[in-house]
Amino acid sequence: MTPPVPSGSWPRAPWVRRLRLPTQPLARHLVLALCGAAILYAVTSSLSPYNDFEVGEIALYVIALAGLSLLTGLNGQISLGHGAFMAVGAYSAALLMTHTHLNLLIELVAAIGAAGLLGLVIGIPATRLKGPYLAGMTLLLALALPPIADKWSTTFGGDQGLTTTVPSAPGSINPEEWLAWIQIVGALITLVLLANLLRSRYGRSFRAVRDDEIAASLAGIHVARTKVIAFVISAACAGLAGAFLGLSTGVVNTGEFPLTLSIQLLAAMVLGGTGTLMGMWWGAVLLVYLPQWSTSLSGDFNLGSGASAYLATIIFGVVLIVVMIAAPTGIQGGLRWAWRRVWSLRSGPGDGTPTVSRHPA
Amino acid sequence: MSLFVNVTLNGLANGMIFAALALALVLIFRATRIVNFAQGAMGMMTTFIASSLLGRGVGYWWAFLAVLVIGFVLGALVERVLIRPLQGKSELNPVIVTIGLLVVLEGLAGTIYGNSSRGFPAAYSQSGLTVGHTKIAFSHFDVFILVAVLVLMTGTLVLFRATSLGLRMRASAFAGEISRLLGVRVGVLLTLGWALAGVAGSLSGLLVAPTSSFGPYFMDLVLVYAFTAAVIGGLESPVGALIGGLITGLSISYVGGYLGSGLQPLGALVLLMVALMARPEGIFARPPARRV
Amino acid sequence: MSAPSTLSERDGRTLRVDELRVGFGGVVALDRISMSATQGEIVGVIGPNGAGKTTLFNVICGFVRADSGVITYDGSSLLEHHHAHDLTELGIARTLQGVGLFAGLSVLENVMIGAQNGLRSDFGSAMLGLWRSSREERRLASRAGELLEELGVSAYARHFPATLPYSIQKRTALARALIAQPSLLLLDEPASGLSNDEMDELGTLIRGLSPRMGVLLVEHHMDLVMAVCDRIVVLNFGQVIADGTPESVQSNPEVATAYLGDEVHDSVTTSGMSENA
Amino acid sequence: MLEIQGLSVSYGAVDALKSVTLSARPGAITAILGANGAGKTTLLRTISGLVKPRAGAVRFDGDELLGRAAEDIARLGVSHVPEGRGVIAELTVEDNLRLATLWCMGRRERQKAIEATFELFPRLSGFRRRHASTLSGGERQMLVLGRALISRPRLLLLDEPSLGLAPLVTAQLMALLRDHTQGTDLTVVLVEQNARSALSVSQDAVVLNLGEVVMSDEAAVIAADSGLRHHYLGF
Repeated sequence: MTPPVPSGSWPRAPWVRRLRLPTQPLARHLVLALCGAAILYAVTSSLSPYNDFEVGEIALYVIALAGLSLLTGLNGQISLGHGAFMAVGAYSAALLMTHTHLNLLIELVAAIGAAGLLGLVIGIPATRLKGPYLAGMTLLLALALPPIADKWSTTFGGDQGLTTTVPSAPGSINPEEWLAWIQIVGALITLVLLANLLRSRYGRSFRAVRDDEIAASLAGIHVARTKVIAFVISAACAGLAGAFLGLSTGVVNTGEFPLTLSIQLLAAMVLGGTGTLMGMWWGAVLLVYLPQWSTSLSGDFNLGSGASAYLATIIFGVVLIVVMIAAPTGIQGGLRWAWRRVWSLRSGPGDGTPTVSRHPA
Repeated sequence: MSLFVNVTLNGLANGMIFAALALALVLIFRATRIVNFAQGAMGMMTTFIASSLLGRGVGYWWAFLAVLVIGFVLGALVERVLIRPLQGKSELNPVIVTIGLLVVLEGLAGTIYGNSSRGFPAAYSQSGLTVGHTKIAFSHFDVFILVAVLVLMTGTLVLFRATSLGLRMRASAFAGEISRLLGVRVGVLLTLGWALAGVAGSLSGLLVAPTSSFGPYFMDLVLVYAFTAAVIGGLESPVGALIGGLITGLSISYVGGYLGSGLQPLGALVLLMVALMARPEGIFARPPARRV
Repeated sequence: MSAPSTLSERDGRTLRVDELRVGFGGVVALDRISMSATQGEIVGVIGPNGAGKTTLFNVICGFVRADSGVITYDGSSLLEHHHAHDLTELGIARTLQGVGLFAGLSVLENVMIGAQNGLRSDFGSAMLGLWRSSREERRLASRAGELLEELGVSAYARHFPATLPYSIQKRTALARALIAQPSLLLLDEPASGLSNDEMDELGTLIRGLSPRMGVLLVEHHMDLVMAVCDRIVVLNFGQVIADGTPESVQSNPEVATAYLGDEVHDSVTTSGMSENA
Repeated sequence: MLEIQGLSVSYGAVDALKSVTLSARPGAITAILGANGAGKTTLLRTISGLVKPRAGAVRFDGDELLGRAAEDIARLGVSHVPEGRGVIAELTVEDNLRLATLWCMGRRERQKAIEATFELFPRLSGFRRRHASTLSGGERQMLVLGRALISRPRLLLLDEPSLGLAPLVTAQLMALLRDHTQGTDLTVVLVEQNARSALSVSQDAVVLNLGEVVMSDEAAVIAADSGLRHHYLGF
């Protein structure tokens, strides 16, 4: 990925200047998360149960995409196999649900841990690999893991898969909204934690290693360790997302985690804006709604039911190609650019106001 | 014992196919430092075209030939339209573009030809040969695979070693800038490398299709096996691709024969990881000089 | 930048290179060279292209393995189990040829990177965004800011390096090395790409470092080397051909020959090429 | 005749060449001297089309070179020997030579040219089928020089041919260059750090400093000027 185009001057709207966010990372990100939570609460409580279900799905994809964005955009490591980490998370949580009666929280932590562990196993050799090699290895990972569940079908439920159970909703809240909220809270917590991390020395080390490994090591950064940490965090995020996906679908089977999922995650991440966290909301919205739009689109053009299943795939593929050749900053980058344009037009040319460092969160 | 013999023979035939696709990856990688993850999907697409031609009554060998030519053109087209604009950008960009091409081609194939897997004819009988009184898991078609891939490999080696075109191609792959200073049109030769890779990829598609569930995704696994093969072979040399192909083919054939076919991709993953841990740039590759 | 309080403890740290030999394939890059640099001393390493200067730096930093010989810093060996990322803990910092800045980090962040090894807060507190972590971050940022101020580039703290004039980038790279308060600084062609005026300023800057740290300076601009160095080591074909004060190096005819070469007399013919090459 | 006017080149924020004007005449060697980083290599790379300049003009025998692709400039008869002995290490000695002739010669003529090169450098003829990677530094320099001359160029650009060579080999190389240029219409631009040996075989010389031409005269005049030593050694 080309490093983000330096922003130069980024004038802010006057009201933004007045509305100061706290500078302490936790406080700052909590405020943002609470604002997000308030908006999402308003959204979910006004929507139908089915739409709530979709909002929950968006939230879970945000988790996976944020992890991927950190890995690829900020640390320069590519993964074509994030679906595999989601599968590990989903199966781990589902196995615990089938065989034990633990708290959902513990099941989620187990999913995060299991996926993180696989991230460690893959991440250690990955430290020695350059782009194409790592891409090939993770591509193979995405194809290699799902058949294992078919091989030991008594444990993993074979084609039927494992069923998951959502904890019953308190009070009169409908189950879809309750699940959506579990997933939204998970997403917001993940984003807050990642945003904190990226504003610390770890975030700086990730980017430094991405830009120049030799200079990073001379600055005292343990390059290999930094890359493994990024990989584990990213895999752990995918694990949590996988566990949530299992909750959404109600059943975990290998059909949920084809290679296409991994590639769609990559496409959504690239389109949202590689290396950003907030841009992942755009990517997740696309992941959830693009298949629906393409179905209705192919209906409009009478392409037949066979075509509709593939139209979304084609669009994702075209998006990957076009974004890479024409606009490597994705939607979030495009919005930032447009925002800057609007305000630099307002404040007039030659406005040399202090520039603002572009934080990734 | 007979299981071992059959599994070995099967691995040999598969290994040759992986070698053909690995050769395609090598041709591109050594000239442009790009792994074309869409190589398998390009082979898938051309095989579907072959299937259409056969459906319209074109003779098998005419279709075979036509598809190799189409593979050549497709390879050149991809290089010119999609890869050339990425020159000078980060090494992750081509990875993502070729992945994008992979899903576009699979989506197109699914849209045009449907998802259900269909049959694809083999050039020769697929029933096992009889040696003495026992039937072995090696058919006339497997012999054809062996011969076809060996012809491809030999052709590539002759091209590289014995022709001035091959000399230009090697020179521009090893030292693009110096070659340009010697009047070599490096840009054209890079396109030619992609085009030849397209031929090798098409051939592998034609050889895989009869023995697999021929559909939009039938080359996915073949591609990652070929990638494993190419990496073991060092991603630089055609001979390495052949050796890597055989190692990979045999390994996953043994995994499939003794542990179950579902574990074959995992076997390949372990093989790839071991190979990469041992020598991150491939077993047969020269160690890279460190630049500071 | 304020002088480190522990100066007296660190006083007299010495880099010693003893009989160091490095070969690439059949080519000998460094042929049993010996030299030293002590804290407070500015030592220039010069020589024509390909003499082995950068190789020497790369061995010290652990990027290139030595065939034989010894390198110690302050008594501890730099050759065994040694990685580049351990250098900062030993008090050694290095700038790279060109600038070696991180394109995706602002100037301020580029400088902060140089000293973040010394931070105490752990992964957990960073992820939770606790005060412990953020307070340390703020202190580091203000230290980096002060250093940029001293080097006269604080106006660019929030810019990204690629958009800035080369001399600003060079200063940022220097600041990144200095913020770790090294006792030995390796400067690899700090003056390349600078104008004459900028080079003079750089010279003053380097001189100002000398009581606090030892400086090893690889540089092609002789005016600068002669003006700032206490001692100069001259390499040619991987060997030390001179080691002494600028004056002694200037009057050494071997040094002039290394740079300017010998005249080709009319008697030299090409027929000898086949035997002697 | 090579004529360069007002040539300026920048790499990002760095000005590598600042309005450089110079010329080189046929049948003579023009030495380009200067300390490392003076812009010598950039100058050659711009002439041969590897670097796009910001401004200026480069004309060779009336043809404007700027804006042409490097391979097209090579086909105009410009041979550029890049820094660091640009042999293609993976090819054999003979293939290295053959590669340079592919665009300009037929099979028979090519074989003759290769034999002629081996006569010029008898030492190489024993290594025909050896990979160039096995050659010593001096042998590699012979190979690149032979490869540059085999296509009978009209303009030869040499970038630090003496780099890393023992003084005697350097002297022989320079003498060969001198003998090869005299009485022909070959234009040679010789970039060197090794100033004394370069000047002793050159007719003209240009000294660059920080991307600017600071001296430009006959080689003998510059050799006698104490300013040269100053530009190199600072004293």
